[in-house]
Amino acid sequence: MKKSSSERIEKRITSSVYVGDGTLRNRIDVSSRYFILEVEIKNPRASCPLPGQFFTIECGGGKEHLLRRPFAVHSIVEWSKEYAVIQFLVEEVGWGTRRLRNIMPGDKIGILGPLGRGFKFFQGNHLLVSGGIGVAPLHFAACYLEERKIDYTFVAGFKSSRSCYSGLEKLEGNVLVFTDDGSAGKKGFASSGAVSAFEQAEYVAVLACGPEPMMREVFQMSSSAGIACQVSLAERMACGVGACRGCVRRGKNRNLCVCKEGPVFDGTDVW
Amino acid sequence: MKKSSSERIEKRITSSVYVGDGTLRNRIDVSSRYFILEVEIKNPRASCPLPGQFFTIECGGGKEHLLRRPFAVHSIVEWSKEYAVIQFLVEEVGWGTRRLRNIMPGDKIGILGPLGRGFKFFQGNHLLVSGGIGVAPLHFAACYLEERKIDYTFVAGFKSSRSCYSGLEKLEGNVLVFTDDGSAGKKGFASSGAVSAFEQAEYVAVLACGPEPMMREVFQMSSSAGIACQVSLAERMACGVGACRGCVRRGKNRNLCVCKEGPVFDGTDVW
Amino acid sequence: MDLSIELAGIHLRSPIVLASGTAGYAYEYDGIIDFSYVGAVIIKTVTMEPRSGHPEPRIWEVTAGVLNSIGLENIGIDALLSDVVPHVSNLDVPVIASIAAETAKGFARLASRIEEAGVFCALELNISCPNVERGGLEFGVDPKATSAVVSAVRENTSIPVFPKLSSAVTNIREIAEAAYIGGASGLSLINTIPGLAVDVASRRARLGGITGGLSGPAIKPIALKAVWDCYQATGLPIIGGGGVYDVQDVLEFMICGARAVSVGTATFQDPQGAGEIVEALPSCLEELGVDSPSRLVGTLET
Amino acid sequence: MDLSIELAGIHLRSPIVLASGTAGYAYEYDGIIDFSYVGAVIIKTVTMEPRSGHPEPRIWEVTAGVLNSIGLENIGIDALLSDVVPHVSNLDVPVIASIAAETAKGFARLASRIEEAGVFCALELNISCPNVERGGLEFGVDPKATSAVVSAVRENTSIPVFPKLSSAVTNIREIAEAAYIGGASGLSLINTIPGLAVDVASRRARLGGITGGLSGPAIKPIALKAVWDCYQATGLPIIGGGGVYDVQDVLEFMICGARAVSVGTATFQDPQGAGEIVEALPSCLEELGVDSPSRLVGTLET
Ligand SMILES: Cc1cc2nc3c(=O)[nH]c(=O)nc-3n(C[C@H](O)[C@H](O)[C@H](O)COP(=O)(O)OP(=O)(O)OC[C@H]3O[C@@H](n4cnc5c(N)ncnc54)[C@H](O)[C@@H]3O)c2cc1C
Ligand SMILES: Cc1cc2nc3c(=O)[nH]c(=O)nc-3n(C[C@H](O)[C@H](O)[C@H](O)COP(=O)(O)OP(=O)(O)OC[C@H]3O[C@@H](n4cnc5c(N)ncnc54)[C@H](O)[C@@H]3O)c2cc1C
Ligand SMILES: Cc1cc2nc3c(=O)[nH]c(=O)nc-3n(C[C@H](O)[C@H](O)[C@H](O)COP(=O)(O)O)c2cc1C
Ligand SMILES: Cc1cc2nc3c(=O)[nH]c(=O)nc-3n(C[C@H](O)[C@H](O)[C@H](O)COP(=O)(O)O)c2cc1C
Ligand code: FES
Ligand code: FES
Repeated sequence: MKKSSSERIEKRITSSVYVGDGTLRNRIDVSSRYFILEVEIKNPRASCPLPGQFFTIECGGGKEHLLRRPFAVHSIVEWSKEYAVIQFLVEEVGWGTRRLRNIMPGDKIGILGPLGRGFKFFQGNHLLVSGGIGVAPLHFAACYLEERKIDYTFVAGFKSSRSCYSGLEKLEGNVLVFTDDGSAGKKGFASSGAVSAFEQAEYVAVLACGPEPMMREVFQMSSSAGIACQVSLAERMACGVGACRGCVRRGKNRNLCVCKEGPVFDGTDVW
Repeated sequence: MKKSSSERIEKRITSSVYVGDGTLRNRIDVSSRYFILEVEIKNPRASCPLPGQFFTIECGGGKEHLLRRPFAVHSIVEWSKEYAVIQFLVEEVGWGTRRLRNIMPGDKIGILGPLGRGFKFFQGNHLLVSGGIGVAPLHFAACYLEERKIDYTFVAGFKSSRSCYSGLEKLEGNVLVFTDDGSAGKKGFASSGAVSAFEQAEYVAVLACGPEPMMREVFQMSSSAGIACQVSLAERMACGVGACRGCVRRGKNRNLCVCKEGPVFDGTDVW
Repeated sequence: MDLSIELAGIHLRSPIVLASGTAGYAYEYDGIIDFSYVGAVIIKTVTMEPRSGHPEPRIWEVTAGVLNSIGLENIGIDALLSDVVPHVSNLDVPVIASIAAETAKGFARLASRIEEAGVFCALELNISCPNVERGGLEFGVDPKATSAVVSAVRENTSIPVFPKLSSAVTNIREIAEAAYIGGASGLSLINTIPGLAVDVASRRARLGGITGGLSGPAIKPIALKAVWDCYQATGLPIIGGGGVYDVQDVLEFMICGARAVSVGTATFQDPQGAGEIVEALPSCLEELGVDSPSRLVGTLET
Repeated sequence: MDLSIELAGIHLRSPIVLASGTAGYAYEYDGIIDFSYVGAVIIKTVTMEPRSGHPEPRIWEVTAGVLNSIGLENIGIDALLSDVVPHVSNLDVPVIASIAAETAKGFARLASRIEEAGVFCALELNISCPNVERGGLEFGVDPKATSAVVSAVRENTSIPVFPKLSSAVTNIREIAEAAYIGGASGLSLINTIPGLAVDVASRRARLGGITGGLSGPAIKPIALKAVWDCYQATGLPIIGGGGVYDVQDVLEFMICGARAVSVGTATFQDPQGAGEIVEALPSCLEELGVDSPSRLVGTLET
């Protein structure tokens, strides 16, 4: 596959990490299943998270629910050595996310991050493709590109209007929403949205996050078009820092440690 | 030991049982460690609890805390086939009682009862001796005696004024409060209070509830005085209905099933 | 949906049974548990002579579980037959007896007496109780002894026989195979797992029996593996349980090979829990696209 | 209070150690865990050749526990010595290596290489990993094989050797005694317990390795009993753990006979949890009237 010739503008590094309590500053319901958690950290002393990086959050599970839950950064409201405010976009799917939906502003939550490696960005037009809650890290990527005045097209697929994430409306780039049932945006899957996006413009990079079959399809499209595709994988995690090998999955030629080497991988490493 | 000749006025029977949800109607903090739970039951269809009987309460433990906690009835505010309100006096000692302290009026709690066999009452003067939270069932016993215009003396011992149960002040009988440190009532243990109570009057029956060494002392005093002494025992329980044999303890000559045959036993069965 | 299921020739109206020792002799829960939902009640293990069991305390709650050291306290077979059987036969629910003895012969003798009573639809052999020094676990950990006990009982009994196995063995498949060879009609598993809890302040064990048996959700993954192992090893009908708490647990056990699923410790928290599970079953089974619980049994894809 | 404790000749500044496989090679947690509290880190089990481990998913949360089927993925001894050792020796914490092999000889060879590295203060023998078909559990469930492995290692190594035992055996005392006879300096226990979880909707196991190892508070009572059994059987110094979550757990393990206590799964929830336990220890020990952690060891009154 032809490697994109564009220049890399940001190093993909693992940044230094904050571990400790955060305080819930705000919780905003954005759809029946999605909500935003706005978390405040005093003295984070960690490097500012990059799009694609994630935090693990202790949802108050005590002895019954032992594992933290990983969440990608959805946006950075503020970040300095002394004070930071981060937003996570969370989909309620089970115990931990339900618990997060019920915590109150002012409550403390254990957080650890930023973890892993995020997306690489280039000079030139980017295609962002998300399915469902995969919109979370790509929203951050879009904001990041806007700040740097880099063009992008954002194709976001959702089940229906009920799960649609309205925050996309605030983005300045080219945002195309699809729903499986056509109840909002265009009818169709994110991957079919990607097809038309490919027809309409040229890209230097494709960034995808969502269900694995969708990411694989997008990767294959990108490959045929000769464009590098980065995908953000999700695996069950225990440590989040590369210590337990719990999040490791088979890649094309080798094991991929999702929390440490990822969650963002070149599609060619995966399939 | 001489058996008390007085007439038994109430049969010691196991009453039919309510199982289901109750609603917390009110929670009243009465000291730093004690609080009253007022629970409402719709359609209890069970017989009215007798003093010494108990309920098991599901404290919302889910899979982590599997067992219900047993609590003696502290008073009956109302009891009919259609509607009942019961009060429990609870001491915060661990997870479950802390949880009960934090539930909110309107919340549902699973309750099962009345269970076990309560105190036997007679015509004539009764001596009630409680240590600490043992005051809970004896308060109910005192109310029961008052309603029937039977005389009693109530000796209640507490650690200090901080744990004293102020509800005793509303009783019309002869109530003597003792604290270990003398910070309220007289200084001394409940058992020493019992000594002077024995000196001052004659009794047809002694009822005791509290730490086991105290109950044993009171039993021995009663025995020397030739008066039958009933004690309310506490054991860890699982089923509460006599099915699991978890609450069984060694008695003088045989095993005692605290939840079913008790919690009230004749002292002679125990020691 | 018809929830009934055949278990080694017994007809159960639902696959949910109450585990031995947690529902007493059933009648204690009369008026509290609605037995009409329940497939069967397995009553508390009985021995030839009455046993007084272990000293108190006998119960200790641990994280997601309960430790018990009842020590097989029971009234003995004579009292069971004279005092309990009349009560039990009045309840509208099939009853399975559970027996323990110190010798294969002892098991066989008890089995005959149980069968003669005529009210028990099946027999569980408790060869895996961690709360007795002799008789219990000793059989259940040794394939030869397991085989010997089962075949001795088999020769004396015509009702279905379910040896109850422990997962606290090096190789449960071996024990299950031995039970099969001995003529078991099916298997029941798992019993509680030996454990210990300490009161730090007094430096004493929390239980009068020092060690006890662990039950409850804590042991569920271990129990599921045991059921799957034994199902694969023998194909025998299995009464599976250990930590069952809700209808999802029941489905997991059936998928691993259980034809009936026992609820034990969870009954302490909610005596009506077994009934609620049965009520929830039909819609769960429908969602899975099966029209009978039996279609789930042993369908784990690997 | 001085929290230090001697463990088979090693000096630990506190009795709290991080369990193998949950703290990687320690340096992954550099900057997250304050190692100055920790008595030692036991690093992830290493084998002669690199291993790629089991297919995903490898982690599944269960009630009060975690199931894992990592399958002993590791980088192999060569990479450990060349790539990891330089990192590890920069950390201010004693490091214990953990090895696994398929033969006694293989264990012995690995042990020599570990010792030659010169940076490891002790050696754990993982003869009880439930996540490998060969080599692991097979040794740890058989007294003879346990003895053979330990003595083969013993002959090739002078640093203290701790065979790590499984509780998933019929008789752990027998295994502990065999380890003792083989020349073990101490024992480490318990490893995870084999278990299974099912995704009902897909009827598949939750783990790529189908079965996995159960860890976390769910197994604590089982682990405490194992420690007490092995302490009574051998008197060997024990690294005890399984479900340790807070300082009370640590005290329970020490009372049952553990000289050091390992924290594993709890680190996932709170990487700084081990440090908080160490901070809480002095006042807890004072309350119990002891002036050193060693005074608690094995003081269970029965
Ligand atoms: C790197 C990374 C970044 C993520 N970012 C976000 C994010 O920004 N917003 C967001 O809402 N979620 C995100 N997730 C997913 C999120 O971690 C899970 O939804 C969450 O852990 C579920 O916790 P729970 O207790 O609510 O669900 P559980 O009760 O644990 O599970 C509920 C159901 O969800 C499934 N599930 C849970 N976690 C995962 C997973 N990691 N992969 C696949 N299926 C899973 C389970 O199989 C189960 O069926 C991310 C995951 C990873 C690995
Ligand atoms: C028949 C009966 C009636 C009772 N009536 C009352 C009552 O009216 N009001 C009240 O406050 N309490 C009463 N109790 C005691 C009450 O049940 C316990 O305090 C309660 O179960 C503690 O639950 P927890 O989760 O808060 O404590 P846990 O966390 O379970 O235990 C905290 C500490 O309390 C001790 N403890 C807990 N339960 C008991 C017990 N049953 N016996 C001895 N020690 C125990 C434990 O050993 C532990 O050290 C009664 C007990 C029985 C058996
Ligand atoms: C208090 C108690 C008493 C028990 N008594 C017996 C018994 O007498 N015979 C027996 O075979 N199993 C006995 N068991 C084990 C249960 O039948 C069951 O196998 C075990 O508790 C696991 O299931 P659970 O987790 O659903 O409770 C007992 C369990 C408990 C908790
Ligand atoms: C993800 C994970 C990986 C593990 N890897 C190893 C290992 O490589 N070698 C080993 O001896 N034990 C391993 N263990 C077992 C732990 O060291 C420990 O014995 C077990 O988890 C019980 O302790 P805990 O409940 O505190 O976690 C692992 C445990 C977990 C959870
Ligand atoms: S979650 Fe532990 S290595 Fe990735
Ligand atoms: S608590 Fe079960 S018999 Fe008393």
